Amino acid sequence: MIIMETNQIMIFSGAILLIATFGIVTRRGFADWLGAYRYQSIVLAAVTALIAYVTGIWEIYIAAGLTLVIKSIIIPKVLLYVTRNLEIEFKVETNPYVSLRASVIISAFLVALSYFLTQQIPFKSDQIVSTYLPISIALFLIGLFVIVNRRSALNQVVGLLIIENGLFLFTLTLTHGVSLIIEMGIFADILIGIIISSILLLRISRTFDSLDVGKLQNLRDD
Amino acid sequence: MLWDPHWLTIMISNLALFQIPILLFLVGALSGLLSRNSRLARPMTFVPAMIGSIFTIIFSIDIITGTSLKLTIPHMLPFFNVEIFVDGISAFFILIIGIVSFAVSLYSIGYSKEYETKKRISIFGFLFNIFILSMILVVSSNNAFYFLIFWELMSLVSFFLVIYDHDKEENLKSGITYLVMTHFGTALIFVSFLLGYIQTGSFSFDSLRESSASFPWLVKNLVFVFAFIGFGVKAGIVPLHTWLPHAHPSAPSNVSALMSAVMIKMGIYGMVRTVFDFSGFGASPDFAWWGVLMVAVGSISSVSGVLYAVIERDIKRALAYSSIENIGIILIGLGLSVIFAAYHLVALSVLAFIASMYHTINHAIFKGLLFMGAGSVVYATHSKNIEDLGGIIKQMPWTTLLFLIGAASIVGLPPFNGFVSEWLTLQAFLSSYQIPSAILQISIAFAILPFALTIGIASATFVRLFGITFLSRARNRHALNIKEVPRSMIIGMAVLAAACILLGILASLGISLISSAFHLPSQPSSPLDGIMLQNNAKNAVHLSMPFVLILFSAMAVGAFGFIRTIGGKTGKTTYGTWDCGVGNLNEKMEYTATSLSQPIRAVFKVFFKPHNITSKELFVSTNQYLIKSIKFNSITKNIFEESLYQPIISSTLRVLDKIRRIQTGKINSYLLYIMITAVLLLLFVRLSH
Amino acid sequence: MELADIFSGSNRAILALLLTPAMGAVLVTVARQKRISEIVTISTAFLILIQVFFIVSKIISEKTITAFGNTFYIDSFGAIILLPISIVGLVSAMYSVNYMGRQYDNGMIDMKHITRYYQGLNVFLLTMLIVPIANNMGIMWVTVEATTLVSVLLIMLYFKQNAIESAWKYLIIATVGLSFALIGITFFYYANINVENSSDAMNWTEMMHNSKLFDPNLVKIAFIFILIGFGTKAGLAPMHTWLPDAHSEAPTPVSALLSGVLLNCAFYCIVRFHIISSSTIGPAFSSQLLIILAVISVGIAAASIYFQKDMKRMLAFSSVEHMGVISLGIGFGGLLGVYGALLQIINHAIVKPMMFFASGTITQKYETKAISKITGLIKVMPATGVLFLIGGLALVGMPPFNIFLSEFLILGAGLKSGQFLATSLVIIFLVITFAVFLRHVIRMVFGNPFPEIKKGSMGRLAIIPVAILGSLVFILGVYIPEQLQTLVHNASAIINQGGST
Amino acid sequence: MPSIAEIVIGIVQSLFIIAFSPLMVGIMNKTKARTQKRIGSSVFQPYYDIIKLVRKDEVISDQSSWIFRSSPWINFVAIGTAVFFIPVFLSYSPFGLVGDILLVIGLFALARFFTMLAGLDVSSSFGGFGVSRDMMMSMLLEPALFLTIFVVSLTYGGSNISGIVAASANSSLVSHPQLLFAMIAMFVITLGETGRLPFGNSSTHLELTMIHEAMVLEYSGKSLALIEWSSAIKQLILLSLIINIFVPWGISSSVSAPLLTAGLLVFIVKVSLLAISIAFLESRVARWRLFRLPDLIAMAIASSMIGVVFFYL
Repeated sequence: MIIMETNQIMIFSGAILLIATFGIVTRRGFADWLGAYRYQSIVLAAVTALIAYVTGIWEIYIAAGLTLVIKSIIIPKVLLYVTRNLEIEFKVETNPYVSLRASVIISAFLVALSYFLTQQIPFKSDQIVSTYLPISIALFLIGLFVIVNRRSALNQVVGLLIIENGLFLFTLTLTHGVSLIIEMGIFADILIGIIISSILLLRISRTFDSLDVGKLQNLRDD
Repeated sequence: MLWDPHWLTIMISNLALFQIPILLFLVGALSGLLSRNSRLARPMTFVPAMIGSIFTIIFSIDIITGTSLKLTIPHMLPFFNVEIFVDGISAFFILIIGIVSFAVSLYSIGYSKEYETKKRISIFGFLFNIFILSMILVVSSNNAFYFLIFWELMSLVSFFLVIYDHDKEENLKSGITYLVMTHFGTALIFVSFLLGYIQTGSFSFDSLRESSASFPWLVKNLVFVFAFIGFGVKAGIVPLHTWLPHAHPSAPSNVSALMSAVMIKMGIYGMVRTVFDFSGFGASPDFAWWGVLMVAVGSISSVSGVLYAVIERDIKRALAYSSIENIGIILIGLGLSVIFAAYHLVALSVLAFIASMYHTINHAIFKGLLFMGAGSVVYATHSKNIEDLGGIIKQMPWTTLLFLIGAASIVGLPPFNGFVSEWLTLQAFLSSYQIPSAILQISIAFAILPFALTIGIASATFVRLFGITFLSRARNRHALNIKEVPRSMIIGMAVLAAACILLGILASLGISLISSAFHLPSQPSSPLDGIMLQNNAKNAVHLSMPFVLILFSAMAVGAFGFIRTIGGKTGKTTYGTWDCGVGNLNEKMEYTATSLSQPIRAVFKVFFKPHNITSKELFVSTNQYLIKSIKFNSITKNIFEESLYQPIISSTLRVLDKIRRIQTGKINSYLLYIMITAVLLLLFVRLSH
Repeated sequence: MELADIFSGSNRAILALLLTPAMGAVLVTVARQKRISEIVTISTAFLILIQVFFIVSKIISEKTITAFGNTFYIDSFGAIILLPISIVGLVSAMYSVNYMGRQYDNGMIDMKHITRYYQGLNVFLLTMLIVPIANNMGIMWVTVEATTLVSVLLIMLYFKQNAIESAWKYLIIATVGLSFALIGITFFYYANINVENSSDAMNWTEMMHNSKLFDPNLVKIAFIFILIGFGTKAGLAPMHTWLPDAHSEAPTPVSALLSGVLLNCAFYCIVRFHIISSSTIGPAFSSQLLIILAVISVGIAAASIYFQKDMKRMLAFSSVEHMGVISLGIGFGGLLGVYGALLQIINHAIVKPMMFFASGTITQKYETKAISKITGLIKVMPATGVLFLIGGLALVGMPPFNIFLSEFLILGAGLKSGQFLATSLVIIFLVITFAVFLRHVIRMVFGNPFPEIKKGSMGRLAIIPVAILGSLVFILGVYIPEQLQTLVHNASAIINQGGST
Repeated sequence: MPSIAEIVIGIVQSLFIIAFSPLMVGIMNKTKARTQKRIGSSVFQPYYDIIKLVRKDEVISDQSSWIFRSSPWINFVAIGTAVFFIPVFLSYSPFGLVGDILLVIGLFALARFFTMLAGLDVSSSFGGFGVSRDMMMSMLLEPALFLTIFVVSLTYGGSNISGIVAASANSSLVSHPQLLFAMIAMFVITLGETGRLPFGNSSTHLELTMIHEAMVLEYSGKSLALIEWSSAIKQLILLSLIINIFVPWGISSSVSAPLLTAGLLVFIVKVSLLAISIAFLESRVARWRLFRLPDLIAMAIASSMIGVVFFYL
């Protein structure tokens, strides 16, 4: 009986996670999507805690805590800090390749795709996997799509972040956090990656005085 | 045989005989490289090369008359052992290499003097020695892998020699063309060997020899086709010849001599190996088409080669084109031999084979001689354009005489060697009626037309080349006040000229050499004998040059005596050439090389597509008839480059241009590629599930 | 584990190997002086080389080494990756002295950069050293990701527009790609714990042990993710797009490391999982994928080289081509193919840095990377010119240089395994590459230099590293020592244990 | 090995050709003169010319070299040597053991090679255009001749003239239709090789009509005599080849006085008839334009090609 409920909860939480992701996809301005991301991270932390509760592996609580701390507090702080003295127009996604409205639809397609792709994977009737695996893949694909779609370098970072959340959920789902050291390593890598990319952002904005990756086309072969 | 070198092998085993020349060439290379001092450099590089060549000749003759040499050095590299196997076939080609390289290295002592001032002679000597060495190793290696290594080494070194004057842009261009085309050829050879490897599971030629007979029909044909095209590139068959007329003139003349005389024969070597040694050429009519292909390609090569040669103004390029022609003749012989063998006409096959090999060694000799002669002309006049030359005979009598001998031989005049090989080839043609297949008979009968045409045009070519270059009077300052080339160069040429006459008069010497090298069923006879072909029941054909010479001298004596007796002694007065009473003929009024070949251009306008540009300069524009000066320019097209190579190259480049544009510089598109690839692959797996 | 057995046998060796570059980085940071950092880096690289040689000889004798439980695991295959890392590491450390020294003297960079550069170099070496010896796939992934970050930092050394642009592209694309790889790894892990839930299910040895029982579909999907992921890092088309930018904009010694070593490390990861997947579902699947990507890579490289205007970009694209050839060899499989691929890994790791060093010297001499502006090298700087020519000839697979052998083996394997279409396509592409690549090289080496270029070489330190590699290029072309042969042989046995096509 | 008698006969018949050849030229000139309603010079005029010429001093161009001086001799010797392989009134020549018809062609080529060089050696435009025209002609005539020979030797087996003539002596044209085509070709070739109309007119020195003469324009005295004579010999060789290959009847097949004399007489009659007919033809046709001549030769080539096909049918 209780299992039933947890199932529903899990599916429900997954849905919320997806909605949060759509929220990020639709956000145009930097502050907006950062907020959305913070919201998504909190949901993710909750999901992590849920998984910890279901599997009863205590390390995962640590992971959840870390997620909460790093993703919903540190990373937004870092980003805000490094981009504090960027002009505002750099921070807004002016014209993505696909309009944000259409991109929501595409994201929906991607969710469907991920469900379609993950069907052949044997779940061994593992409720967690069967619930969160497609969602994590979907997060991953959506994040990828966001990077592809956006023109502003700053707004490509958000794609990275979504991908990273997807990865986190994915590894958590499949490994049940057994290899926590590695999770830590992944965290560290992502964190450094974000920092480096934001340093790069500064460099770009200084040398190209724009964050439009369309400007980054000196190195090409035609 | 007349000369029997076994007295030598009593002292030295043939392995040592093989190692000595290699060591000598290496010594020559290194000492050349180390000798900073230019005056010493020339002897230090070329003298070892000469001695090495002598030993090479001895070695090859020893192999031909004795037993073949085989040795293996394992474990240098994984999978491949260094396998050396020198049998008669290799020895025959090694002999060619030895003879020519001896003459050329002798010649080079004098010739390379002019490079002392401008260039690093030491590098040249190094490359020169390595070049000869690589050719020797190519023919003696018995393993596909090492064969290709030496083959590519040969190409590489010759490439460096071609671009030795890399200050000139066109030399670089021709060098690159050469390197690329020869590499293309190598790729095909590689594929052909690999096909063999797939069948046998070993890269050693032995396995090909043993088991190639059991290959499937298709594989045999593929092996042949790939090898034929691949080696054909090096041999310069039309239409894969385009590198040759550019590369050979660009190289220094002594190198062009080596390349044209010896290196392109490596292609012939490869074909002989592939067709007659392995690839399981079963003597059955389903392989007759190999021969037909060879004859067809040979005919095309010979005719188009000689047609380009006859209108060419650059003396070295004309010689290069004539190399293409002669390769064609050699191929015709080989092809006939294959056809005859396919129908079990052993005797005829042997005849055609002998003819072709005879022409191979002949061409090596006289083309080496001619290129050295051209080199001497360039050495003296610093001009390759025959329109600038003329009257050289007066200042350079020796070069002229030797070049004339070369020309007479290549045209195929009795009593020089060219005549013998062409005579043999024609005899093979004349015997073609014994093939039991009407369609083949007729097609071969039609193939004699291009062959005969080739012989005809060849004589025109060399009349023009020799006459314009050496005779009458100097056409401009290039040919004025020049002097005869150094003695070493003349001796170098004289060696080959002597060989021309020797092989022309003592024909059966050459024939018995060939037949003992290739173990052919024909009894070696005393070199003074004539050739006797009992190629059909009715009557035998004879050719005995010594007797012809006797008749010659008899006629000469008789005629002279007769004329003197009735005519008595009469005086000679020298006077100006008849000028129709106008007076002061000058070099401007001489017939030029271009106008000399004008009728030929007109007759073969289909091939040359000539068009003339005449630009007049008038005194007054209103009056067309008062012409101050008139400029005439006759241009011929190269149909192969224009209608075959240009389209291929341009279309390839267009495709490449399309492909490389994916590097747009947009990070978004880059990520899109990744995404698409991932999704496609995943869908593929999912749907295949 | 006990403190005692940390310092026991193999653990000590591994620990020493990893501590050397770490100490180097620390010392450089402490010293903050040009001369000292140079000496420190060279000596660390040298020590690494020696230790690697010890380890490799140990591997040759006893096949495998494990350390710290099963966290570290070296077999012949890993050893083959280790060798180039150590060699190229040392040589580029030596080359850096001259190259960065000149940049410093020209005032392009200041002391801060120098320190940062040498720190980066040491850490870079450290991360790359961990990749082929890590048994735990998670650690492997983390270190690969770390290499990306370090190399991005090294590329960002200058404030030049192009450097920043390429760094950005490199960072984003590589990170995205590696996240694919992580998914793949996790899938494999999942497949493993589905079979048997053990604590070190993340270890390659464990996976290999259970691989027969894995779920085929899972393995297929997993391998695709792995291929895309590490393929991006290894520069397989069409994920190669970051490579020409990053490799051409990095400081030359770093370009050498990126092209010569880092690509191998990434490809090493692919092969590890190729082994597992072929033991699960047979090699056909992964081989086909490898071959497809390989053919695309070689073709795109051939196309891009012809129109190339920038010397270093040209070299980068030739790296794409060679990675293609390597994966072709693995894809064709069989003793010949794998053997050839492994030799190709070593050979490419020797030739490409050589070319990059030479091109760096040339760039500093001519003050341009534009191919059209560089002519007559042989007259301006004979030694470098000749070495550059040798490298170019080796790169296009001209005997008697080393790459000829490996490409010969690979193509042979191709025909033997019946992949006629792929082989013939690749042969065509290789001939095209030969033509277009050599055309550029020959035009650069020969001909007449522009009058404003004054003759004279760039000092001994610029030539020695190139000469060392050049001699290796020639030697390995004509003679391969017995030990190396056995090593490569064992490695190919390991790769083929999944069975071959 | 041939008997002494045969060898003697062989030498005799070759000397006969050499001696008899100027008379042929005389006969032809006489015929032409007659057809043109002229008395014309005596048939022995060529002999007088030769004797006169050999007595005269020579004038040699100061531009010329030893090539120019030696060329007439080489010419004469080469063609004179070729004579030895031609059966005249004995159906085989003992010198068939030395060479065959290909050697004859080779010797002709040798002669022509040096004539051309001599033409170029004196730096006059006459020599130049003479050579360039002769180049074109010979370049085409040589293959034509080869093909004709090919047909003949296919028919009679082998390229040994003695064998051919012997074989043809006891067979007839009718049984070998391909020989008709060969004969047409051979006839055209003969006209071309001897520079007869419509190819060239040996009796003028207009620069438009000259081909052969232009090359030898500079010659005088002994050299000129040799050149005239050797061209006469060449002409007779070709004529006797036509006769002995295609209409060999009457030729003696063995060494016996009556047969030989009969053979000799028949030969003289046949060859004179042929010469006269050629002369008649020459007075009928006009000279063709230079660039139409290749068509004529092509016709010859084509007809021998048809001959080949006929042989195999």
